[in-house]
Amino acid sequence: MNALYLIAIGLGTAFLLGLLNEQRRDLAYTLTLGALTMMSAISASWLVVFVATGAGAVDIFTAGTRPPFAINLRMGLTEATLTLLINLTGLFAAIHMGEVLLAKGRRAMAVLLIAIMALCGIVLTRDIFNLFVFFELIVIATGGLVLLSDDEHAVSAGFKYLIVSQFISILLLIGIIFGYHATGTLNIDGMAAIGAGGFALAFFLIFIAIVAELKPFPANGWALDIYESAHPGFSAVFSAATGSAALFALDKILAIGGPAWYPVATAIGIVTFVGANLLALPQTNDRRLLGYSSIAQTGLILTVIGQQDILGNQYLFIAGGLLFAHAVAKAGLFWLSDFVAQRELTAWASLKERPLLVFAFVTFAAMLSGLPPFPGFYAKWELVHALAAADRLALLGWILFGALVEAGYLFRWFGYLIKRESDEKVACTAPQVIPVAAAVLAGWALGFVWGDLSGRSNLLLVLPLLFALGFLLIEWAPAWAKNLLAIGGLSFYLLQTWQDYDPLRLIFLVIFTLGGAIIFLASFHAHGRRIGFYPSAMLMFAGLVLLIQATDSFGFFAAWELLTVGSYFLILRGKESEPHALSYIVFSLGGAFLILTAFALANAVSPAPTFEIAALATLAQPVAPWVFLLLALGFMTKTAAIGLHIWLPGAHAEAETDVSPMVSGILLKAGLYGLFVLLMSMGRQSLYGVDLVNMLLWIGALTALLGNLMAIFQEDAKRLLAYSSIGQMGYALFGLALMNHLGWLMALMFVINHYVYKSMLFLSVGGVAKRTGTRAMYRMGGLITLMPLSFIATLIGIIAMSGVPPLSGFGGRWIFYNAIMDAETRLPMVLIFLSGPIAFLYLFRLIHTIFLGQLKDEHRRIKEAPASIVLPQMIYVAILMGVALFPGLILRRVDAYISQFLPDGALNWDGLTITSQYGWWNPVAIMIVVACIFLLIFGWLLFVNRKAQKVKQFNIVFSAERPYRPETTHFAWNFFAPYKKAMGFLVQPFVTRFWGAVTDLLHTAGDLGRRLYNGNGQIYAFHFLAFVVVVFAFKAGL
Amino acid sequence: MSHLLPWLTALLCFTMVVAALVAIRGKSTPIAILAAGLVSLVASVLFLILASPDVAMTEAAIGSGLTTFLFFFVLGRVRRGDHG
Amino acid sequence: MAYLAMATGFLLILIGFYGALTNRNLLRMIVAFTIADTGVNIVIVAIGYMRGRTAPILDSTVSAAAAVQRIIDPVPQALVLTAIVIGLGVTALMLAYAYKLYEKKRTLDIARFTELKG
Amino acid sequence: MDFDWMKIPYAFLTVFIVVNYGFLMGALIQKIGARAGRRHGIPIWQYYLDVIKNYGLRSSITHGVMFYLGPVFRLSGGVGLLLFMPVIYGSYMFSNFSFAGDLILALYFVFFGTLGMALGAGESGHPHAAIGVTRGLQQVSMAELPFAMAVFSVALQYQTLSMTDIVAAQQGGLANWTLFTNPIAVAAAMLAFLGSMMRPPFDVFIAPQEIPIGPPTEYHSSYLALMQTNRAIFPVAKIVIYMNLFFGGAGSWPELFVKVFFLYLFSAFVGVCFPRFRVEQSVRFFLVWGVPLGILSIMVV
Amino acid sequence: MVKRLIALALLAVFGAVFATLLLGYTPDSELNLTARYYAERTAAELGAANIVTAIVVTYRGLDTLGEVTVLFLAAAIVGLVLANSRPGQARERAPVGELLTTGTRFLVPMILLLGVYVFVNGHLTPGGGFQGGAIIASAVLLMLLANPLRHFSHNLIAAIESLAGLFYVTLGLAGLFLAGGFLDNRILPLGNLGELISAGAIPVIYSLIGLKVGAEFSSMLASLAETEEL
Repeated sequence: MNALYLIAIGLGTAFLLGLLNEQRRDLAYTLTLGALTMMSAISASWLVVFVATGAGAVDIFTAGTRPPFAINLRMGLTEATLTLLINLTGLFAAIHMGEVLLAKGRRAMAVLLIAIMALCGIVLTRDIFNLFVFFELIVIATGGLVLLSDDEHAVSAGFKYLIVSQFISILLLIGIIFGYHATGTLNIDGMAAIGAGGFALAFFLIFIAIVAELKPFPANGWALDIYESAHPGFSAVFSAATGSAALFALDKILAIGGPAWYPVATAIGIVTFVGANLLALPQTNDRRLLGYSSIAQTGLILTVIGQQDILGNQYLFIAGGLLFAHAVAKAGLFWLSDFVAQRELTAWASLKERPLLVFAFVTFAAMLSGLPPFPGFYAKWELVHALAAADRLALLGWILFGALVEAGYLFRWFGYLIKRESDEKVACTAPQVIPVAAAVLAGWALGFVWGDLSGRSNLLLVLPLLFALGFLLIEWAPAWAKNLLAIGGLSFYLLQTWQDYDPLRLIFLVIFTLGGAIIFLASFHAHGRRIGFYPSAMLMFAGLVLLIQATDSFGFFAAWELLTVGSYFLILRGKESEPHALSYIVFSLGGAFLILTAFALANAVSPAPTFEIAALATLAQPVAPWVFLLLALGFMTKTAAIGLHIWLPGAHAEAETDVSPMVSGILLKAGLYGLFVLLMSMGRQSLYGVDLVNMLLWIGALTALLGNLMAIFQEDAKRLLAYSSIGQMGYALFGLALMNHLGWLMALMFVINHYVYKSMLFLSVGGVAKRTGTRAMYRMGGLITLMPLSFIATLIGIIAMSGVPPLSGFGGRWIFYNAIMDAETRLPMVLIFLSGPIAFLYLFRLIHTIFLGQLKDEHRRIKEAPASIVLPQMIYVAILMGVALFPGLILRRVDAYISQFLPDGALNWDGLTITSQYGWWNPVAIMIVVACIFLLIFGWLLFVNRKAQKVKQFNIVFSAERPYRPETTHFAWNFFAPYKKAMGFLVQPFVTRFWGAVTDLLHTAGDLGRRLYNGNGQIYAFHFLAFVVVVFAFKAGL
Repeated sequence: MSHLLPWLTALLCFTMVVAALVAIRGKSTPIAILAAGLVSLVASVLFLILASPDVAMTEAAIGSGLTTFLFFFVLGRVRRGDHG
Repeated sequence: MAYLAMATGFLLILIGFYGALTNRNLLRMIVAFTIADTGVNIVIVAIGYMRGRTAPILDSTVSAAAAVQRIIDPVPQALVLTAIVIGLGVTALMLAYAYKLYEKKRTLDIARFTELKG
Repeated sequence: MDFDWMKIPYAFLTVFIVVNYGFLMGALIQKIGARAGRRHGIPIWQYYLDVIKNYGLRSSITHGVMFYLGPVFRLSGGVGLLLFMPVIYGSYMFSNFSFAGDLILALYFVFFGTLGMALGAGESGHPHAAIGVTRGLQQVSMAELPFAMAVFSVALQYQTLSMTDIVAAQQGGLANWTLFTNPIAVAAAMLAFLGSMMRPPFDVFIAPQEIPIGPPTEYHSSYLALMQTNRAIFPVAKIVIYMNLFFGGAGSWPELFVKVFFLYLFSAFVGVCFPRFRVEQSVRFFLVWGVPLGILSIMVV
Repeated sequence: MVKRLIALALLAVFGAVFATLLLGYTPDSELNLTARYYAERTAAELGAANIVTAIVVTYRGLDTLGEVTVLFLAAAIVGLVLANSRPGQARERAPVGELLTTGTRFLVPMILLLGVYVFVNGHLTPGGGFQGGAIIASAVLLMLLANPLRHFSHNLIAAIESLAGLFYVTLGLAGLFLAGGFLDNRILPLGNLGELISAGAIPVIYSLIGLKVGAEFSSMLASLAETEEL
């Protein structure tokens, strides 16, 4: 079909509508939909042809005359794709707006048709004046479509838009005519052949006019008003279709200007991206926020357009990926906003009753944030790599910063959706649902296509991910069935793949899979369907196993993002977890961006299509230390090293009973795994004379100390454990950074031990919290008799954790001491020495205030935690005992494996005694000796004191009184008050304040920026003119 | 005749500028509208001088004619509150 | 002559812009835009003007063969035709909007329509 | 070194000697303290009487399993600590079970009894028990720090974690003692020593003569007897660590008795001279004085 | 006042830009490539005497189609905007003068005729569809002035407008099949240069444009006229 039919059908149908009787609205509507469908079909057929045959672009002449003497159009792959996007957006917008279109009659439908037609025209035309005409059509059509809204402010928004459009079109016209005068043609290709050198000023006017159609920050107040007040069905068009068409127009125009103008486009783009995202932060109106986000995304794509000189043949892949991700997601979100009655972001909570709509939101938010497996992810990957390769690091930094801010507000919004309360009922009608569903489908399909085009592994073909996504399809099943499937899947994966890995990876793999399976046992306690839990959890596990599987940087990063997202959803399920989940995802994504940058930098110096992780070892100065630093920082956000830790306590504490052990016992290990890989491949690096590994050593030690110190002041049992995790991760980091054989062994031992006892403790405490209905330890007490099994688990856990012989924790300490004997830096040890006894404090607090002391009246009737929660704890007790007695079972192989990297200082595993060059340790002997002594004395006591009977609770000597209130008699609150007096200065929330200040700063910046937009259309005109002047000055100064 | 054209042009241009200033800065809206119409009308004469009869016709019919009427239609509707 | 016309055109554009930026009355803003539009049209036509040539219409005085030497550039004129019509369309639209805005608030002051902001 | 059945009777013998020595020395020190305060003091066999009396008392109460096990943990900790160390240098007979682990084992096993005791006392439900435990833990966490650093320093100095090897390195005269080869470490360790001996000024958590606070609050009869037994063994065992690390160890029992006595006396002596610290005061004290010394000792070794 | 100063400052920059453009402008002494092509070939290729018309209707026909659409849109939207503002019942208005009424009766047919003449001769003489359409609209305007209460049939206007538009598009498409491309005027014989029936489809198209533009202007005017006085 000739591409001209796109225009002819659109126009013809619009004219035809005028012939119909005003009363025949159904017919008119049917015609409209038919026309849009046909237009979509035409675009689709072209797309199919181009994809199938790989044919080049086709020129379409009008008036039977060749260009430049007549207007010509061009239909190529890009044009076909874009027009398809535009037409489909139009079609679904028409479906979405069905009601209002029918109400307003044929005129409204004609306007919509013409708008879509004109957008296609913008994409197709190769004539610059023709472009102007189509743009004017868009302006006027927009002015009309804005009015379809029932928001009474839409009129003023439309007027503001018209005011600025007038300025724009005048500048454009002047530019065009002087361009014509200089080149003697109006044909874009003809102008491009001559180049803009001779009419730079005129080209500037053309350029700036087209740029203005992209609503660049800060000259975009009018656009925001439209987004806010227009009908969401149209806003989708305005965002997705108009934005795409205008971007393509700019791309065409830049062919005239040539590379000299790329920096200008880049500068405008990046300022827009960052600025609009910052301003979006303080928004509370959903549609306005979407508007800001649209503008930001457009800015990002504009940046990409400005960077086309370095993107090579990846240009379309990147720009397209970003564009489609943005267009589909934004259209989807706008359509979705129609389900929500109020315009506050928090009102979206009403959607949470509808899992499918939540899924749609998740899809869109993930697309916008550039998360896998959506096109934006692949595009972001390639873009960052290209920028790093071209050494445009500042730009790279700003892009990632903006993306982080964007992810921040999107996920904050998602938090509102899931966590806030709403009384509104969501009514779904077919016209509302169809477009959203289409956008969701399109999003996933695009993800598949982009994965396919990426030349890397298509994430949507990766089995673990598919398995996780498969849980979406069986959400209707009862929780226990899904749980069985999850356990089966994890175990099966382990069985299938365990031979493929070296001992180190195998340990991590076992923890990720088998460890996960054990924790899933606890999930049997949940009833109902537990919607959302299994896809999230399995997404995280998919990410984890893919992380182990990954051999190249892409696979690694993709896995990293998957596990981050999965765990975010998991964490968000907690009752009060909204802010914590948010800070988790923001920190995690920030860390992920650092990792991405590091990989990009690494790939830049050793160019290869895929960058093997192992090739990190081959990096040399001056890049290597930077890569090391970025990767280390990225991984340390996951292990919650001090300074980057503030997300962890809330996230782990507020999570559900069986989620806490997953995110603490398992997820943290992903960061450690990364650090292992990093140190194994890169070794020592120094930057400006600072030994980075040494820095890690200090950070590890500080983390251990401060994590533990903060843990002792917690009143909340799960928070205590969470802070303890921070400290423990500090230990492990410290061990790794020792960079000697035993240090690594110790870190690995921590990996195992921490998984076991932290999972166990979280389950135990979770079970208690479930029964008592509180996590505040001072409100518990005396539960030992009621929950003996939980008590035993906790007891074993804290003995193991504190490192007291004979349990497995001691092995870790022993290796630690042997390891530091070899270390070159001694000062950080001091911190570690201090943190050891401090751990003792909080562990005692944990067990004492929960299980010992005075039982509260309201707890007298509670029962042991559910069997499903206790069972894994008992498994852990068994594991701990096993590891305590025979650490060699696991460690021996790892010891040998580590010797490949650090041959000195391996342990000797002869017999039952483990020998290092400094000392020795015989776990079995210790166990036997201790047991014998203990039993002997115990027997003696039983003998002399055999008739002891248990007395009642208050049968104690208490200042010659018998206390009668357990609350006053249970010493638990502010347990370590003196310590706070003495050491409290160390736990001032400096870090929290720092990040709080950063956030405040961003918000303040956003708020100040918002004041620019005072709502006065005339002021917006000032903005635009000032913007032109600034860009002019920028270009002149370039 | 032809040597008069530049002077005529200058006169027309001057008229347009003055009329435009009146349209912009004048107190009364109706006079502003009329002044704008005048600018348009003079412009169409200028177009004739610049050998563009098609444009001249269009400008006269549309720019100065229809547009001015449209303005007056609306002005007539909103006159009472016009204090801005 | 063309210079003079063009300068006038530019001046009209600037005057129009100034008016649009400083008049708070909606109608006066629209008036200012029409002046700027007229200015643009003059600039475009002036660009195409060539001294000593005639309008691009073939008739008894200008034969098809001599046209190349006799007529001025027709393209800008064609463009101006389009621009004028588009200008009218936009003006009409803005007027309708102004009416609608007035209907809502009984004022034409642009500074009063600032509910949407931030 | 490895296990050997003969070690079992030897272990009993070691325990027997240390228990008796502990009782006598404790009473002696007590008496010295009393005399210094112009009081008559207790008879030298007083502790025997106390223990026998308490073992003889029949109690019929318990607060629960952990309560019951607390003293058992406590005494196991003391005995275990003693037996995991080579008590007499060069003696196979009194090296006991030190084949099971090195210095690190001893250091960490110190906490075994403490932990069990704390848990047992906790189950009694007596708030003062918990208060005592927390005070003790808080103080000891900081007090142990200089000691840990001193140990590290000594281990670095001798490049071993074996206590026997450390003692061996100190043989051959007074000048070879760590006390003189690494005085800073010893100074740091001795500060820690004061803090961990439950004597004034660092005894706020035990405070026996005031209203009964501290872990033993609820314990009585045979429970208390077990703990009293431990009071005889544990300080000696602990001092043995110090002696081995810093004071040349002991080649024979008399040498051990003398060295332990003087070390114990040292703590008692300091205790008599200073008033008691509150917990946060002692924490600060160790932070300000002990820790820098410890750091210094690590840095200069 | 500050606002004015800022406006002046901003416009000073624009003034500088414009001045640079103006000073950099040198009139062509010869027609450029495109214009030369039109001057040389229009008569032969399209058979239109008015080159501007040939460009407007054929060479840049797509622009013109867009332009007509702009008006169509504007008319539709003005209708939409004002749709809710139409009064429910007829308004009381002071009667207009006898002179105007009579004049109208006399003038309207002549104006209409003039309009038709202008667009039918668009390919020969200055003027064409737009000018003609505007003239037709002025007849409507006159009628409105004479009788403000007159109610125009929106359906009629819309029908004219739509039919003209449809035919326009159809003719354009016919170019695809019968001639060289979309909007090619050579679907009809070119005839002799300078005759009324010549230049292929140009007169037809320009007439359609004229009708359409006239209808659109009328529609706008009518919509505005039907609003209520506030």
